[in-house]
Amino acid sequence: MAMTFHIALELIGQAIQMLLVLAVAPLVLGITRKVKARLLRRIGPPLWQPYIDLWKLMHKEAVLAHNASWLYRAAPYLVFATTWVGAALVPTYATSLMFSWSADIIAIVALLATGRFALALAGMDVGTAFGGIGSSREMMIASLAEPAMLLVVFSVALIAGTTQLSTIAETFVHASIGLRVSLGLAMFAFVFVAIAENARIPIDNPATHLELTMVHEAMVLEYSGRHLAMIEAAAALKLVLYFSLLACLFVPFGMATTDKGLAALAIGFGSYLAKVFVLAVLLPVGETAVAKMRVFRYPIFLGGAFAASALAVFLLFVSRGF
Amino acid sequence: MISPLHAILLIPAIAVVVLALIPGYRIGAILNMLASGLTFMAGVALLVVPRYRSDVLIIDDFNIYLVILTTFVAFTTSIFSASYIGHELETGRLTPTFLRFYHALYQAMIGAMNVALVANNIGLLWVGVEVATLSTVMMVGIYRTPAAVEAAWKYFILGSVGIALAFFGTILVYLVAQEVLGEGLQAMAWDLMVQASPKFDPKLLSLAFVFLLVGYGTKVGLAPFHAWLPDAHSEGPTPISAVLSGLLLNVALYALLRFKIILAANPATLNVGLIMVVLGLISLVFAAFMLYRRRDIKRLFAYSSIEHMGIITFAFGMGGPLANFAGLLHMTMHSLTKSAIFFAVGHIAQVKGTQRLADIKGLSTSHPVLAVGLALGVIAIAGLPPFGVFTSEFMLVSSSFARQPWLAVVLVFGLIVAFGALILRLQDVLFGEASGPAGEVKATYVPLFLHLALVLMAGLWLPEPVVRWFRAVAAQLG
Amino acid sequence: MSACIGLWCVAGLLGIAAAGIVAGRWAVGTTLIYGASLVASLVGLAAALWHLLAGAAPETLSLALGLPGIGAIFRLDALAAFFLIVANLGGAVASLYAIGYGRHDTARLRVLPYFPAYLAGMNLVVLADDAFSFLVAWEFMSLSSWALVMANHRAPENARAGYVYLVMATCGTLALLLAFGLLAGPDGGYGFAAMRAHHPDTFTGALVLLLALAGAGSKAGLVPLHVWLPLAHPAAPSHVSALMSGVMTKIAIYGFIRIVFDLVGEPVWWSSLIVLAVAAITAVVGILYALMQNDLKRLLAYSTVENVGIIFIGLGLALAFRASHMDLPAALALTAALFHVFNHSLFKSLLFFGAGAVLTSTGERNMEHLGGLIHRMPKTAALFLVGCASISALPPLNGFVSEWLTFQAILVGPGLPQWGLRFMIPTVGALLALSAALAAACFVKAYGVAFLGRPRTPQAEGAQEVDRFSLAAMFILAGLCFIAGVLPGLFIDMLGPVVKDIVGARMPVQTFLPWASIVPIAETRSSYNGLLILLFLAVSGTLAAMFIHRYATRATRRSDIWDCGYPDPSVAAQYSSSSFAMPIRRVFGSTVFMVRETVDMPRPGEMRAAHFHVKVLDPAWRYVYGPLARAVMRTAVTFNQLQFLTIRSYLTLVFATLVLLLLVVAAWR
Amino acid sequence: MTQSFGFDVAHLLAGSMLVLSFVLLYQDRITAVLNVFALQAIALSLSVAWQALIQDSPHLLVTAGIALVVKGIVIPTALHRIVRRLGIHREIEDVISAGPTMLTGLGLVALSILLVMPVGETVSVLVREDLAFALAVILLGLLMMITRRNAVTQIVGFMSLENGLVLAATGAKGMPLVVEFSVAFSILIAFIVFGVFVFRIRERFDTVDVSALDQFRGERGERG
Repeated sequence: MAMTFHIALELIGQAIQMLLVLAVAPLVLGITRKVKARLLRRIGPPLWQPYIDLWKLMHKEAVLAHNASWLYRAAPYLVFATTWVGAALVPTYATSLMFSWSADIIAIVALLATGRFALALAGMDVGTAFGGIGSSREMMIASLAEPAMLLVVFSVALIAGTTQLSTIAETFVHASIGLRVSLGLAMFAFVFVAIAENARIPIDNPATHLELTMVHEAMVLEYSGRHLAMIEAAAALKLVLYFSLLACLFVPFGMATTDKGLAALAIGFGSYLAKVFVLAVLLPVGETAVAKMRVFRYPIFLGGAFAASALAVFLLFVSRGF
Repeated sequence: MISPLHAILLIPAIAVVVLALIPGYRIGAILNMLASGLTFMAGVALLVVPRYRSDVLIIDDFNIYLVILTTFVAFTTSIFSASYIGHELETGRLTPTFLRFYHALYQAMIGAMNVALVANNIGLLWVGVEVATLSTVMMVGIYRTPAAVEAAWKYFILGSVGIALAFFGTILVYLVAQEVLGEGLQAMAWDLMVQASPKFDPKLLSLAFVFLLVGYGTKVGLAPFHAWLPDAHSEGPTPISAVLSGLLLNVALYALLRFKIILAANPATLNVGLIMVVLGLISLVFAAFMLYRRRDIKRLFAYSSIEHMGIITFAFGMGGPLANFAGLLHMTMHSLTKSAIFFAVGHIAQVKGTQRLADIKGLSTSHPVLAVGLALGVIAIAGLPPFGVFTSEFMLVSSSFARQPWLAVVLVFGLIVAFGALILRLQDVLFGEASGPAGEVKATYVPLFLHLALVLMAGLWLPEPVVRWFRAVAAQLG
Repeated sequence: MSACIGLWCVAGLLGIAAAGIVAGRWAVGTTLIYGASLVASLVGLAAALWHLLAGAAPETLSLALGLPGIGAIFRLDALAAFFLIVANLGGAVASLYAIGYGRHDTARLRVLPYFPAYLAGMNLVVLADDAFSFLVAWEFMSLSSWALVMANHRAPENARAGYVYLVMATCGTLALLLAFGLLAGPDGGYGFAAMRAHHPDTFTGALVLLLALAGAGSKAGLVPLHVWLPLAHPAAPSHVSALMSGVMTKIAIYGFIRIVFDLVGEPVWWSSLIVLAVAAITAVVGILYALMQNDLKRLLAYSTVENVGIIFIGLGLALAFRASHMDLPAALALTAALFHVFNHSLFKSLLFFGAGAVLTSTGERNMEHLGGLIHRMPKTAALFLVGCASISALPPLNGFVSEWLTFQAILVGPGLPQWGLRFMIPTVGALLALSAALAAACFVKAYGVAFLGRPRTPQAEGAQEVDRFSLAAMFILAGLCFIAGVLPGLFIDMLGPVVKDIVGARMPVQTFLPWASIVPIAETRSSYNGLLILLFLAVSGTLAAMFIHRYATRATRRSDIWDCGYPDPSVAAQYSSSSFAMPIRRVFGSTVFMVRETVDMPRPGEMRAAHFHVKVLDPAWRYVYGPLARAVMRTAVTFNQLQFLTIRSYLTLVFATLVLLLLVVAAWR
Repeated sequence: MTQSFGFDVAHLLAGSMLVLSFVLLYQDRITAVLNVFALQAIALSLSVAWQALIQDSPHLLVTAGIALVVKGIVIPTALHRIVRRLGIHREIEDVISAGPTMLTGLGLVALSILLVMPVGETVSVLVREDLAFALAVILLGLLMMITRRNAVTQIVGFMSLENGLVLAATGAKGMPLVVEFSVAFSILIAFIVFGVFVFRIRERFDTVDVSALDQFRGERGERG
């Protein structure tokens, strides 16, 4: 009986996490938009505008090209599912949730790749020039970001001795890791990768439909209605996922770890929301400070991330003295 | 009762006379086949009679299989020749008179080779090799085209010099031997020499070997004494090419090896193995590169013979039970395979009416069976399994790499270069759109596929007695 | 027992090959021969499976064939059984596929006899337990596949492919022969048992390893020995391409494992450095070139190069760990490699089958002439998609699992004592990540251009779904990809005895873990659960769809393409294969590819068409094989002058050699 | 007859053969070459006869006779006739000039001595000397073959080489007669075949200049 109760509790914990990221995601988007608007001296849309947008889009009829295939219709749901599952598996307010062991950080990154794969295919389904541009560039950026991401994982995993996100967070919360040059570099690289992966300035501009510069938006150009809603929601979720990852890997403090009491959970909840909020503010601040890059300067940008992450790994050997 | 040993010498001798007298070429061809067949049977009969030695003749482990091999290939070639030569008459390249001449010479050559093989007297050995050479000279020039005459002339001049040098070497060996064995026949008996070899003067013996090496080496076709070989192969009738590559080169090498055994029994002599290794490698690499620029299909395979003689010489130069075994096996396999290839080439040249490689294309479309025969032959000769040539190359390469890595690397290099050339040409001949006439092959396929079957069998399984002979000879070769 | 059955299967296949010579005359022969091959492969598969799953002891059989004094020795141990499974599974599926696909073959006699022989050769390599039988089988396999490559002999590029293939294969065989020569020693201990018993010294061991790397690597397609592969694999009929890419490269890997892990014994640590470097370069270069291809089958062949690189990364890691006596990580790395061997054999065969299906129904291999096939060949398209997703290492499919395991092994790498490896292994990891991401890009391109979009040619427009045998074969493979991705624990446990045999340790038993998850080392360290991921994706995706359809709207309207307001009715306006690859070509163009882009732009007012031409040249050709071929030709030309001398000059040569030898004799005194 | 006298005469005869070889090498008129060759054959027959005497082996006299008749008289005469019929009894052109040829010849003689002289005590001095001369004659004959272009002079070079062989063979004590026959036999055959070839070559090319033959090398036309 106690066992069943325990499992039920765990299930609830996991469910809360799933719903939490889903609920927070549009808000985070709203915050970034608002802050950005203010920085540009505009008033900007209200914070809950993304919720309204999603709701509106969901109720519109979906317009499909004549030659769109089943893949085109399935892709948005798949993208949404992968991103949602990925986001649900990153510890947010508490570690070691029920299913957190079913995927480690590598698997979560790969899950996002599954979503990207589906979306890129969907971009090519109708057979337009723009869709192809978007898919092609998206895949290029992903391939350049992936090695850097792996090296970030590598340096973090080496310090923590694991790739299990919950364990990493617990290690960082409890053990006195101290400030590490490696971790700093890794975080720097991670931010770069996150910017690239989430199609933010200077890699991509989520607010533009200027043909020659867009990547993600080009890929989803043909989508409308509920399909577009799914894709937008997935984009927002992905941003939250990366925020969560950043929080989990580099600032896991406040998370409920061994102690799963209500107080600890509450602290975890609060600290998570605070962290996400801070990041949601920082992102547009950074974005307004730089200009959008030309497509063929991406390798330099991501090469910087790669260099930083590689340096992080190499310095690890120095500081840890393997 | 005539013993098989005498039979293999007498049958060809009688056949020479008979064939020289009989005018009809059809009967001549049949008699030629018959005589070769009888000789072959006599050769096989050697297996059941006890071993024999006298100061003049000998049958031992070394020559028993070579006699059988030689008589066998001579027999199959005579079958091939019988169906082949009629076509030559039709196209007017030969006249009946010349065919008479041809058949007589064929038997003379077989007889001479048998003499060389069963000779215990080194003088007789020399005579056998020389008579065989001279009779092939005639046959090479038999078409009397300028190219054929020139080839025969070249063969003759180089062959004669080889004859002379080998003879000088033979005299030297006798000189060395007579100090120990006393004057007379016993001082020329090979088996006695092997026994007495440790007492021989090593310096003179080494000098003798150099002359024998250059002399018989010319017959073997080792580079740089090879110049006669490609032309002789390409200008003569194809059955002669088959016998030249398949048998005569072997016999010359056999002669050389007899002397190598004498030297191997005397540790104070010059390390002739190294010289043989170097000559072998030069022949191999040189011939391998020469394969690339060939335009004539028969000359292509003639160079391949030089290449293989190089490999075999290398093997015997390396010495040791494995390498010697490999060398002996390779000799056998090369002779079977190369004659098979020449059979195929003969068919091709007849159906396509040309020997020019550029004019022979798409054989697998126009003549599938012939294409398969040629492909199998070339694949075998290029050293690919499951054929016997691979077995010997396997043993040779692996054992020499464990002993002398650098030499083995050169060997492998040569093998690869040669392989590249052979396959390049093979593909050109086999594939693509068919060119030239697509007439039926009139000559028989039996010898071709019989040889290939034997080579295939040897690649998978060697009969026990053959292994025993090879081992015994390999031990003697040092 | 199983070894015996295996040999009988080989004999049966050889018999079928002989029958193929006769049966090839009639159309019904296709069905008969492939059906018989299917049965033989299935029997072999069952025997091998039984041997591996029952945990039977190694069986040795000796036949009085082969080298005199040694005989032909055959042995079935766990490793051999595993590779027999790979070979026979591939063989069985390819036979099934070919029952349908082979009907389109006109030159039956050029395929039917060689196909069973090829299968027999691959089986025999795995069973052989002495150097001679091994190499005979190995080269027999090359030879029969060469014949298959030359099946369509009229195309000049096929002749070149076949030539390069056979020459490279033989170079590889000779390298292996040298390796065996070292292992056997000058006295010729050619039996594997003798080699196992006798441990070579460090230098010899390393030399053997390098020779095996060259020999097996040339067959498997390691850079820079890969050049034959993208030529030969596409040239063969598709079911043979599948076998060549999916199975034969694995047999090559088997050869490497057998020699290096089993026969040599303890490796020296720096040899793993070489293996890792070659492997990582292979992975990246392979996939980059795959991305540049427009020919679907050639793309797949290059992708094989990449996957071979990934497998060799695993093997290199296993070597490194083994050299430092870290048995568990070695077991992990080797399991990863072997699992990827299995996975790649599945999805590469699947993809080649798909490409073959496209080829039969459209007659096109060039992706620039395809498009929109998802509508015309829906089943093939769906199955091909599974293959694409698997090979792109996407969860929850199988390709991801083996790559994930490789990453786990890489993460243990810094625990090694050698500094060289500590720096090397993260770099290799980054390159592996790069190649995985590029693979995804590559297969988005392949699938997107060939199957999605609008048909670019009438051939693509008129494509038809393929026959049910082909579909069945693809379906089986796709299903296995799914199962291996969702329940990887089963397969990892199957590999347990194999790995245990070789490195002395195995990964923990996975089968009884909750929810069928896999835990390579410890649960606190890392774990992955394909089943749960699949469930989550299914549930969340379905939930989202149901929610929207239920509570929002499910209204759909078909309309014209919007395309940002500038729709172009021309199908040529679609993104094409080369335009998709352009960004990556730009990024790596200067370093990896020898890209030559030529633009011919008419001046304003001129009425002619503009031309843009891209030529991608493999640097291996430019820097290795091109110069090599030229050097051989130059030498041949130089030597050839000797063919045109006068008799007097030849006599001079004889004379000079004689004098030289006499001088040697004189000097010797 | 003392041992030393026998030795001296043998030495003298063998030496004269060597000298004649040099003369052959030096001589550049075709008729003179044939005459010198006849002289060498006579010297050979004398030498062989002398060997028959000191070795007490009368069968060697047969060899001496063959040498005298065939090589000393028949062949030179025949060749003279051929030369006259072909109209080539003019000067013959050397390929390499006389000076280097002579120097090479000297070097070859030195090499022969170097090779044979250090041979151990097992071989008698007489045999060794004989051998050294024979080897030198053989090598010089070969040298002549490669420095001359004319087929007739090449034949002469080859026969001079054979002379050396016979000298060596007769020097070897007690070598069975079978060898003698074979030598005679092979020379006979050699001559017949030579004759056939020269005849045929004349018939086809109107010259016996060997270099003219070379243009018919099978693949020449396709070089490059």
